[in-house]
Amino acid sequence: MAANNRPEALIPVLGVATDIRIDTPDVKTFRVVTPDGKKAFIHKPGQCAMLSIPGVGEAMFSITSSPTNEEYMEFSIKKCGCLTDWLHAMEVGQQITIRGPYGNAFPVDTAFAGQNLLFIAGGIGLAPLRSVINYVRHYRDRYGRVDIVYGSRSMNDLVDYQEIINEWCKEDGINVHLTIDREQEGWDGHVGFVPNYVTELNFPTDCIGIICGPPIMIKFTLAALEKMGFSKDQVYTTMEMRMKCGIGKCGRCNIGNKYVCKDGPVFRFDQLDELPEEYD
Amino acid sequence: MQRIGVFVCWCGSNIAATVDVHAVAEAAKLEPGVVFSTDYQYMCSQAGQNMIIDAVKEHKLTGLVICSCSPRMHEATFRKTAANAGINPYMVEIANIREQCSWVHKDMPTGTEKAIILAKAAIAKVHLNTPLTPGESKVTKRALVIGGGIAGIQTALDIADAGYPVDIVEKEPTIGGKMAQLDKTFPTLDCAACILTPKMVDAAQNENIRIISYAKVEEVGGFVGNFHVKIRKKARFVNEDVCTGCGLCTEKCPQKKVPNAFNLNMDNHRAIYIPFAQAVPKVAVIDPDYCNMLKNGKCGVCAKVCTAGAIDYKQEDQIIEEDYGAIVAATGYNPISVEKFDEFAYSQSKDVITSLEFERLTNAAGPTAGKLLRPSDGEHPHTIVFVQCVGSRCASCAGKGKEYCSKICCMYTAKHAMLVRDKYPDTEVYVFYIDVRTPGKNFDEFYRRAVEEYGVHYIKGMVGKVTPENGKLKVQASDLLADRQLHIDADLVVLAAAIEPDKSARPLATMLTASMDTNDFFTEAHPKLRPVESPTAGIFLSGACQGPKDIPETVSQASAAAAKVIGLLSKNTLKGNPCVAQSDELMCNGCSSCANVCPYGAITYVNKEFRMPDRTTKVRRVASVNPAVCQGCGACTVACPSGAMDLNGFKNNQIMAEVDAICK
Amino acid sequence: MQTVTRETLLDKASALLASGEVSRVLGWKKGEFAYDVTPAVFESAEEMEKDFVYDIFSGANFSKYLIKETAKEGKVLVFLKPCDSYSFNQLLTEHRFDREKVYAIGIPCDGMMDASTVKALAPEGLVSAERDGDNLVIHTLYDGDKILPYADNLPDRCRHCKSKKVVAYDEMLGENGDVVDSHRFDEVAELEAMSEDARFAFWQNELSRCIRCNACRDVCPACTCEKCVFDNPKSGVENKAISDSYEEKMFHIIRAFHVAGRCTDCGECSRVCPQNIPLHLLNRKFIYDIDRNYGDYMAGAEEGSRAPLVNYKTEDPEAADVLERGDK
Amino acid sequence: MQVNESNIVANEEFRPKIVAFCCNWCSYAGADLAGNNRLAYPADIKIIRVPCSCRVNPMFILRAFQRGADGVILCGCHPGDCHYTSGNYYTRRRMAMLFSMLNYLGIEKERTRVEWVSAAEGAKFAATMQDFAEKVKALGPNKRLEDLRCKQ
Amino acid sequence: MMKKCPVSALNTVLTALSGVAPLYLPVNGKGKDTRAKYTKYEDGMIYSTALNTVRSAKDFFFPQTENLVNFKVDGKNIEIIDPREEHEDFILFGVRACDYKSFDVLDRVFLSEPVDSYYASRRAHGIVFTMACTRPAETCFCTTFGIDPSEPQGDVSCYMTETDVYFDAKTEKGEVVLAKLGDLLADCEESTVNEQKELISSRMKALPLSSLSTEAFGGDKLDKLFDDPRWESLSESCLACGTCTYVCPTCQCYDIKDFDTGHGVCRFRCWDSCMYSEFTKMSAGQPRLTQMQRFRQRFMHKLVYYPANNDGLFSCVGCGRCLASCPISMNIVKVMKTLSEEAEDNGSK
Repeated sequence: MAANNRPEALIPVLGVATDIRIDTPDVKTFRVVTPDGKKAFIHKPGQCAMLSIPGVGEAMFSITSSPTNEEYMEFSIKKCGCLTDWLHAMEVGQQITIRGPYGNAFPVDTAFAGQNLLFIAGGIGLAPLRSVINYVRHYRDRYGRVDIVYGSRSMNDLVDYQEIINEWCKEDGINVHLTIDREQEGWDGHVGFVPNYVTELNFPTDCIGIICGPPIMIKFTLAALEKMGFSKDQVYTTMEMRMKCGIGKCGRCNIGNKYVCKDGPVFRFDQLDELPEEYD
Repeated sequence: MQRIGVFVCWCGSNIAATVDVHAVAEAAKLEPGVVFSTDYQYMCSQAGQNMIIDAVKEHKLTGLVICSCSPRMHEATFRKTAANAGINPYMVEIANIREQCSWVHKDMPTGTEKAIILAKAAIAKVHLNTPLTPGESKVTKRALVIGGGIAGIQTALDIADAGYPVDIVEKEPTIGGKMAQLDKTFPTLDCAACILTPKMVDAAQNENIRIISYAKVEEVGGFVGNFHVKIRKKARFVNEDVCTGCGLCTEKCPQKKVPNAFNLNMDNHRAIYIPFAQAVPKVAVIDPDYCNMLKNGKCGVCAKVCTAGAIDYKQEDQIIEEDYGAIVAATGYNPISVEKFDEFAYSQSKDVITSLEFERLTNAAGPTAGKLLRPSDGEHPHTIVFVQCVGSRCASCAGKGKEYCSKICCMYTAKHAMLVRDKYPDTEVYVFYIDVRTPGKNFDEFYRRAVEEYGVHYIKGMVGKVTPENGKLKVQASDLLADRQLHIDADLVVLAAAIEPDKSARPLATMLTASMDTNDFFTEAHPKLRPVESPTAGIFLSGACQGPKDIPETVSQASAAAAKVIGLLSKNTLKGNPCVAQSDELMCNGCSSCANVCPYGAITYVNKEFRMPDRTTKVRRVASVNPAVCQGCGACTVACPSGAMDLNGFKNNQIMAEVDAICK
Repeated sequence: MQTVTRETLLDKASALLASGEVSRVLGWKKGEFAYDVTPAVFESAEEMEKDFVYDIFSGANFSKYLIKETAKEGKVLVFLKPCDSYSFNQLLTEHRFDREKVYAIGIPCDGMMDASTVKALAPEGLVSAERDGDNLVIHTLYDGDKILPYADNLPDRCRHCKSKKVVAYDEMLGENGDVVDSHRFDEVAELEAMSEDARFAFWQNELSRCIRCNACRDVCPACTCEKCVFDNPKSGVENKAISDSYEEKMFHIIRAFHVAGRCTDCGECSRVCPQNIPLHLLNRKFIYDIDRNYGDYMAGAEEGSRAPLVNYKTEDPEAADVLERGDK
Repeated sequence: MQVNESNIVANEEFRPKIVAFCCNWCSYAGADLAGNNRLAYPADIKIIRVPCSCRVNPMFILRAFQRGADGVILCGCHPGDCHYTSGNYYTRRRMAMLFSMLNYLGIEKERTRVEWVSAAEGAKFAATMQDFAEKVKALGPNKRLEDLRCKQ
Repeated sequence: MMKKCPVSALNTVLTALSGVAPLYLPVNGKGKDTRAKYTKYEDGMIYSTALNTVRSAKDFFFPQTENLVNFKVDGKNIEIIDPREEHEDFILFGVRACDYKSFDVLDRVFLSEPVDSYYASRRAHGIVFTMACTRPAETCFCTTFGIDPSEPQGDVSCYMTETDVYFDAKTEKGEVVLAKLGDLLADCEESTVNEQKELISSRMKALPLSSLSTEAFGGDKLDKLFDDPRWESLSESCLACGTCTYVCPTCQCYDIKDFDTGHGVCRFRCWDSCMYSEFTKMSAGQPRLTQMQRFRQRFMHKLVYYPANNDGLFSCVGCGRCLASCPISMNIVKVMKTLSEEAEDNGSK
């Protein structure tokens, strides 16, 4: 007798890459649907999914498209290892496997509701925030002022640049602040590191901060926000931690009594303070 | 993920007759990463290569698999094709479906099935290929020739004429080698000295040539283009730059009982001597084993008579160190020792001699001043028996003789027989032979003249026994054609001893890391296509050290080796083989296992600072491979337990991918 | 008899610590029971006085810890039993630590007990065990005391001791011994004498118990790779757990092969195996084969010696001949 | 963890899978020569070219058995003739040790072999392969060093 | 109703049990290693009364390796093959109280949402006969975690005296099985094992580790314990092997790996150990860099993190296996004892 009637989180479903967009030299955005053209599952902003190519590996990626997109899911993936190399070499029409959604989500309907939002992202760190930003744009009336600070090494390394320029920047009530690390020809925007830019912009503390980026950037940006008067309980981040099962059982992403894949990846900084210091 | 193109060659019917090439191409299409697959009549033809180039461009191929003949045949061709198509030449893998498939399997289904598997293995490997770029190294524009016989001299002259400096290292006090000991040469019967000595003088006078005589190579380091060699020049106790070669000392020296090696010890010279009149360099040398002054400090005659003041009893061995771009081995040959052949009584009778001794006995500069006299009593011999193949073609006489044919004996024996009959028509000459081998320009004519014009008795059969008796040599032999036993009372028996490589060749080969066959002849890189190169890059072979040869062959090979050397030295830099070992410093723990097995000394250790993940630093000893020295054998990769050492082009994962594909 | 006592070692170590000659001591630390002695680093005479033990359970080989300990400031004092000293030399041969940072004290040894050996003798309720002259005395919870001859009940590695000679030390305490022949290849020879089928059955039974805890590898003083091939996803042979009987053989063959010619036969692999797999029989097979075919060689007997598998002679026997000998 | 239980036809003739590692300079050339001379040997033999026999890691051999090989043969230059002067001497020791160990674990010794084949020994190559394939075939499928997951 | 059979008839009972479902029980090893291992029962096998099996009973529900899903890859297409099959019923006989408690620890991980169907299926089909510990070992400290070896739980709890074996069905499953044994078992009063229970209790109190306390540990002790300087010396000789993890009945970390069989891909899971340096490695770095951190993680998880998430339940059952098998004899008892001591130098760091 087959036991296939029991549900099993560890068994993935098929996905097909229907569109592959080159964002930066090392980031591509993949559009994924099931073979019959539907979304693989419903998710909330900030949640993740396990993508895999059998025989190569399986890894957790943030779902970068907004839940409000009912046609497909998108993943912006930076090339940084065996699986991502394969994903980057993939062509449209290639099948992959997908399971999820995993992790908690940004409290878009609770803590964020009615609030001013300040998104701060560095490099590929925009990927998990894009889902939230587009969700917020979709339900624009449920939120207050929206500021987005986004920086990267260079102009070419800004993920989703077209969407930022063509959609976000043009939308009322959304202020996009772009910066790159070093001067570059053809760039007349701000130059400088994200934490410094945040300090320069000197945001009022009447908003919720959401930070994502490299660990060092998160560290300094948080410090900058705290200096400006933000308290830790109004700043959120989303963590990267090697996850395997995605369902809080395999023990890999365990920090203190939390499992990043289940209790995270979204944490408020005051929650992180309660955890042992084992992350950057 | 690679984009792979698979090209299946028919090789006319060579492959297509036993392998369904179309099926192979179709099967390849199903493999992951293969975006293009086709078959064609002659992949190596210009049209075939163009097809590859077009496919690379059209399908943006990143890797090529050619299913064709052996990679030993056309790997280089297809690598060039890849380069012409704009992809790295090392992104090509060959599936050998001809030599190792269509030619050895008879039926189509079997051949096709295997060809598909071989193609899949090559596809699996090419997936993991990485572009490789050969390293470059400078070329030292100087050559070293080891051995100063006719081979070495000719090679040196040719290299020097092309404008490159060249050193000849000769172990004897003079260059000239075996040819200097010969009397006449076949088949023209011109005098050996007359044609050799001018060349010796040429060598001495050529400003690009330095002759380092009485010397031997002690150490060879480095690699093609960049050899570093240590040469020990033995003390000759005579200042070479000062000695005029007047020879006065060699007449006044009181020590007269020194066996004359040049005359094969058939006479003596003094303790200070010049090997022969035309020696180059014409400089005296003191034999320290016999010189009274050197042995017990009493004498000093030579120093007194030397007007040039060239004698230097305190002279010491001198070490010469020099860099070379290429090295030529021209170590020559020696007759084997015939003492072990008891049946010929060589040790029992002075009148049993070798052919080389015979040369000296008939040479005007020899111990008998060119008169053919019996060594035992100085009488003129009336009956001479020549025995062929003493120790040659001798499969059964292991330990004594050689399996191979020494090649030159038939001709020089004909020469000897002819010369004897010419000079001393009263002498009966018998030649016992297994076969008479005379391929070569004018060789058979020469032999026929010996038989027909000079009346030499050629008897097919072997000499069974030679017994010295009452001043005669009783020769017992069989005549196979007449099927009878012969008994000849001979005055002189001449043994055509097999020739073997000089004893110095084996240790030299070790130093040069050049390979040798079981007979100690140097192995050529390819027996047909690269006959003057050793498999070790930058080492070339000249003359009999590679195999038995007569003079014309030796000279042509010598010039061929010179041409190869010139070709090498004309380059400013060399592109190395990029398939070399590479150490992953992050994984290496510096245990030295790899360095222990490296035959080229390509691995050294460095203390390197590593940044640890916790932001501290740690200094670790790690292996580092010199890609110019590494030859890519891979011994180190297996010695390394952590797998830190890997071999480009044959990486662990590549070979395992092939294994997987084959065993699937 | 242990001629060198805890007090001898304690005095020596205290003096060296006091003089500043060494800043740390690698020693055995007492546990909850008699048998659970732990290797530890002591930094003062007081700590040693309190917790240092030296008795029949002080068997752990410290040599491998020197890699870590010599990376720190100051000199470390290490006690070397004869078999430890071979590992010590082998590690030096492979440039694994700085000899200058070690003060080595050689101590004689006539066999050490270990927990699993004693537990096998008293499987239920073992309280403690000690040596009394030539006897081993075991106290149990439910079955009273057991008195057994000490020498006969030693763990295999000590019964088949290769040497009583400390081959590397700065200072020797007590009298140094000699290389001994205690028939350590007998078991290998017995296995060789069995049929192929019987050998297969034997090893299948042994190796199938392996749980791939890596204790054998992690304790092995010859296994000092920066990253083991079995942990390296790029090596192509990475494996974490045994999913198939092939993998258990592969792991143990390769593990033994990688230490072949470098293994000092210290027996730690068998000692630590929680499944009591006689792993030393794999290592010893290689040692036996090497001795018979390439001449006697003891890894670590001499610092700087060239291991047999990175060496050769032109007259070495062919693989087929070696196989014939191994399959009498 | 078996993926696919395929139906093994009981009376189908057993065809062994054999991997032959050949050094580029001697044995691979010897195999080419066998081809040039049209000397047939069983198609069960598949050759992997390595620069030198000393490139062959014991892991490759075990890997072959894992992946379904029934026999593994390693060919190199005759001792003394190694293109790299000493590679095959190391091979000889390593493989002697490895094969001895495999046999110690009960793996049939006829499944592994080291053979020295020069570039000139095309006939020897063919004869050796013929003989090895027959011996392996007589042993039947490799059961003692197989990985069931890899069996189709 | 408690049932019993004479010890001499135990094999008849076991044979009958093995007829109900495949039966696994501790049997002493043959050959050199005579220690008890769970073995599939065949006629004539002798039940080992040894206290602990070498490997714990968790293997039956959470095996060391287990196939999760298979794939076939064909060009751009992937086929997903679900390999799961419903397990058959099986009986585990002779499980000690500690090991039985470990199932509770594992259940809270694997049976919490989303339920691990592999584990759940095995668990649903396993029938557990526990055995009271008449002769507890010196390494036993189950009582520290509130386990009573005189009252083992399970589908059926058993007691063994010199003459008789007693069976007490605790669940419906247990009762059904016992009923199938029919008159092989005789009825008896529950009180007949009272003496046995008292013996066990008194012996437990006399054990060397009986005084071990969990007082210093628990979900609320994170800050105090995490930064304790004594982790450094406790962990310094740790070899970073996985022995303790793999013999532990409660350790449940696992890894998921793909194995390319040449004609498909098996995705399997296998036990992993938080003591391994590779455990938390990721492309962007390593959260637990040192062996001390990894060592601490294991014990913090058992003694602090797990209880924090599971109503104070510790993730250790005091079976003592790690005490017996650690190559360097470092273990949870030493950790607990050391950290429980009010160290004088605690404040110095």
